[in-house]
Amino acid sequence: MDLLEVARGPALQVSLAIFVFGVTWRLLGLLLLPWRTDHSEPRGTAPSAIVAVLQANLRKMWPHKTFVRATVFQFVNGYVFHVGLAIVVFLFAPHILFIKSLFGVTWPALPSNLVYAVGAITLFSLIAGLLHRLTSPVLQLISRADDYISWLVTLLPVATGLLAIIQVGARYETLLALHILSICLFFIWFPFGKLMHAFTFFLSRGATGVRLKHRGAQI
Amino acid sequence: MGGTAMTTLLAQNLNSELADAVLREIPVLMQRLLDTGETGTIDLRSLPMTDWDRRQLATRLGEGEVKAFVTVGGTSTVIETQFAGVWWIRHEGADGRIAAEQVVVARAPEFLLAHPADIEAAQRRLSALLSGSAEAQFGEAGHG
Amino acid sequence: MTARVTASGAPYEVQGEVSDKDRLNHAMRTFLKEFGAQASIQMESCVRCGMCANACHFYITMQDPKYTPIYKLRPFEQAYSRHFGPFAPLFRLFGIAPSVTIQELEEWQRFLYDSCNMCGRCTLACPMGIDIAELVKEARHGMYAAGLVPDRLELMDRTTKKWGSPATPPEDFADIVNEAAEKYGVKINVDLPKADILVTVAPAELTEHTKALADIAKILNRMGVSWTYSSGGFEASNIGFINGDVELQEKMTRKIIDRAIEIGAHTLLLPECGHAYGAARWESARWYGKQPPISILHMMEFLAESINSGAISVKPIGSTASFHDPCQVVRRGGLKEQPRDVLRALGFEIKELADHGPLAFCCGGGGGVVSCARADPLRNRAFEIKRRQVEDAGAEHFVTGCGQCRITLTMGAKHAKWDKKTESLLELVADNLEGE
Amino acid sequence: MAETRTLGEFLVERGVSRRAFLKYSSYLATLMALPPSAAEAMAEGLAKARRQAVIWLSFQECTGCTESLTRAFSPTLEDLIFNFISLDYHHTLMAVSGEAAENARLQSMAENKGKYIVMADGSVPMKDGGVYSTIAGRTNLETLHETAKDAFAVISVGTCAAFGGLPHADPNPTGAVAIQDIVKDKPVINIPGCPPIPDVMTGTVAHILSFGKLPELDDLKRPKAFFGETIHDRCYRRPFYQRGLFAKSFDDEGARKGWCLYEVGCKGPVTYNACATLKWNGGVSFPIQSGHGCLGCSEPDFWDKGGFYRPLPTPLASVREHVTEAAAAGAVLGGAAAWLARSQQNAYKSETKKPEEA
Repeated sequence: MDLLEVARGPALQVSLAIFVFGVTWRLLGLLLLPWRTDHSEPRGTAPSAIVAVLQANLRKMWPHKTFVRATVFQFVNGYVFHVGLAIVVFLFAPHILFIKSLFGVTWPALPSNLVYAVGAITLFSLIAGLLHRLTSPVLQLISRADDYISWLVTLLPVATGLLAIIQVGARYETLLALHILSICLFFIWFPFGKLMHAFTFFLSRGATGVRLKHRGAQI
Repeated sequence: MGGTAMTTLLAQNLNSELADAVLREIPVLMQRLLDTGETGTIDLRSLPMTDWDRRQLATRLGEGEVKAFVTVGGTSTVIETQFAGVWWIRHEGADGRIAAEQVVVARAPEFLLAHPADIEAAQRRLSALLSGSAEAQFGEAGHG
Repeated sequence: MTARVTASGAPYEVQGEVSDKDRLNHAMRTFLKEFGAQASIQMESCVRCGMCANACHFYITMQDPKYTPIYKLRPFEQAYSRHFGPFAPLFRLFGIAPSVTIQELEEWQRFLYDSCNMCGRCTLACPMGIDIAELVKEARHGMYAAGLVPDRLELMDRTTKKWGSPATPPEDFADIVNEAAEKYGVKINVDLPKADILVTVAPAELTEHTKALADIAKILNRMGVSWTYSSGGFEASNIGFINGDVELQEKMTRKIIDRAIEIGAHTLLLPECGHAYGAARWESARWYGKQPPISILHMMEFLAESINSGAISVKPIGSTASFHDPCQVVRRGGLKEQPRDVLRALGFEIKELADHGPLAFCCGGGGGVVSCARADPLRNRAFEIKRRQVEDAGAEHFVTGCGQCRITLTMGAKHAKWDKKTESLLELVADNLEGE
Repeated sequence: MAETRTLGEFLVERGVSRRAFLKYSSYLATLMALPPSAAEAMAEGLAKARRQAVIWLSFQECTGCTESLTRAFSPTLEDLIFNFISLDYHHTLMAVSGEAAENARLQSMAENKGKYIVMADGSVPMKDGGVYSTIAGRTNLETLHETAKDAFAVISVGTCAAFGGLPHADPNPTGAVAIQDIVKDKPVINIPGCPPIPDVMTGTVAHILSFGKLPELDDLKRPKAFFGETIHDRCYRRPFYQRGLFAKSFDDEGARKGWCLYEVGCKGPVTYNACATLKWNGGVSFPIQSGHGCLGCSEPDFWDKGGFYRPLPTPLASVREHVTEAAAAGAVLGGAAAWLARSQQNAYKSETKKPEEA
């Protein structure tokens, strides 16, 4: 069994199982905790909880104007690599095939050359994010090992994917294997670190949204 | 015509701009030939040229004074282009398939020159002919 | 009560004669006791982007990363991960989140009390929507249980436990009120057995701002409604809410609400006080398991309703005014338009501060910081932002609707030798009632 | 039979001129992407070389490789190679000759000791003493050991010889192994493919003849000149891949338009071979041009790589069943974690209430 077979076979199998296992564990471990209900009478203008959750999630897509100047880098760079990752992950033909093989659903892909360019931008954006983390006193203070591990397991698939495309450093099948293995690493780390925010952000924003909207306040 | 063949045709009719690149290389080789006497060869089949590219190149180079056919394991055509010292050589197998195609920059292509070993053998044969034992010699060679 | 200094030189104060181990135990258990799904999800959602730092007036003025809001939660994040989160067993097994030490809690006293007003501006900056202010409140529950709050706050806590108010024992309340009635020539109802509206007060109104006692009386009298003060339930401020003393918080809330129900009131009127609104309006239902059968109104809300409904009318002053939004009432209470309605009724042209409404900067004194003398230098620095914004807005009047804010802003102005007066919305209305 | 004449002398006697060498060398240089100037040196080298003794051994195979090679035997340029070599033994072609053929092999081995080349097709069964394939009563293993002992080099022709191929495929009932797993003390060149491209076989032999040494090999011992690039790299449909235009099935619009076959399982991106440039059947076409994805036949274990129609980026194993189990396990632990947290909270609540009540 060569490296690519290991990657496409047992490595994916095991890492996806760990991913699902960990995500279910963590999510259920949170969702099954007692939910604190606010019994106070809502402000007359308060929307329903569902609407509040959606409003909060929508509102949090964009910072308040007053915060823009000080956090413009985090905000813009955050958008660049999130959107970049989304494009690369969900609109690259081989990735769509991967998703189709898992879920049976499929959709049109973007031209590969365009995805390559987006991948390169994403890579630079991630590197810029790390440099910012390493140079900002605030981030130096609050960063945990998780932040660097999560960064690395996000960067590696992008970097190895790009290397596989330009075929630098090793033969294509080796790079492809490394690419898949790096994704396995991502899957394995995902449930245990902050990457989990991909699932919790909605609930976290929603919880505050419900609290503040209930009071007729803004989020 | 099937879709696949059509696509192939389409792909073969693309202009990859390699004809231009090859054309620009030729004067450099000519200058080297003048300066050092060194011959130069461009292997057209190992470049990812399309048929269109090759046609384009052939048209631009044109045909000059010399045109030679060599029959050895199929036909080979040697043409001097309208530019002196620039030769177009096309080697075909016995089945007519193109085996190799080159642009050679030389006073005369090596391929046209008789090799000393062949001359030597020929001289032996001719001498044998003159000495009267020619028939056996020719008979043997006939197998080749 | 002992004032001490941590190894890094941070001052902290300790209450009670309990071993460090017990302190730690109490802190962790009390902190986690009421943790629910929402708080847990938010504890797990931080991506360490650092955007909250730039929302905090303490970080902005000090530029010290230690004032980053999420950093103020660090030992409690660690405690959560190790003792409560879904992966707590893993964290313990692999020693990923080491046990929080008492030294860390001591160190963090200044971050959780001196440099956080629980104003919630960071909550609005957080892209993950983490309600950091609420989590700091949860953390204070642990700190209080550990006996690790600033002495001044603990003193107020003990006084309140004894008197039911940090300002005065209940037996003196009627006297104070009656003195104010006399001084300002207003009829004041106190301890009526039945009334529609129970009016409550803030501690400062029983000491330096006694005019407020008369001001609301004047308005209510003019409206001709049935109202009363009550010695059995007058204190609207809630030091338990601020300190993290949950028991006291519940006790204080029940005291005024039960009293209101007892006298058959349909409305509990809260004074110009920020956290009183949070504690009574939004958190009282927690203790009753349902909304208490009365409506609970903040003074700003009451004034706006009274003016908008025509129950009272005011004379236009015809000047310009800026409004300082008290965070517990506006950002975290939802009453943005009410004070502005009142100001407009008073004929003011409103000149908004650069950051106003839900995004206004905190006065810097909320959450007990104004009572904690140790934090004065920090608070005075944070005041610089407010002063700059007020000056930039360039209005004649600077008004607010929270006694605590008013005190903080007045103290800040005094320290900065700035002659801008912070006015009370209630006082402006009372002084300009039509038909005086 | 030991040859004392050079190829130049040998062919001149047969009336083949040096121009033929030059022409053939030009052809090889094009095939192997050698610099054009190498053609003349190659021609000189060939002319000076001795006729090469070749012993062709066939083991567990289907004769497809031999077929492929003999298909090149049309009266074209490539047949020159058969003037360059002396095929002293070919098991399949000589099958009827019996004992005489075996003697020819032994004679050639003795006369060309240390100089002959062994070309082998088919894999060697190892299980049960190698009884699954025998010739003249001897196992393939014995024959290979004996023949390879004094060889100059061994060329494994076809994927079976190079990597075990079909006989080696799961469950490998005969315990088949590749030539390189047995021959450890001689240079081995692998020319995989099912079958290999004839020009690659002849080109490799000609390279050895003209330069007197083995061509440069990759890590799987394949001549880099032919196996240096993937099918995908040289595929005329590559532009469609770049533009994201894929056939989704073999009879859809994309397939008709000749779009990239990646999504219907083409293994071109991970397959190193020269099909896309040299093509098959006298340069007529190659699988992708004929509308089918590359099977990856020149790669080890191509038969066991999850199916010819399974697209490359998809997982090889079924992940879904394990996912269900993993989700169930996660749900149990998540539930347990929440239960633990809740009961902890209840314990805290009763503990902290005690002193007050007492």
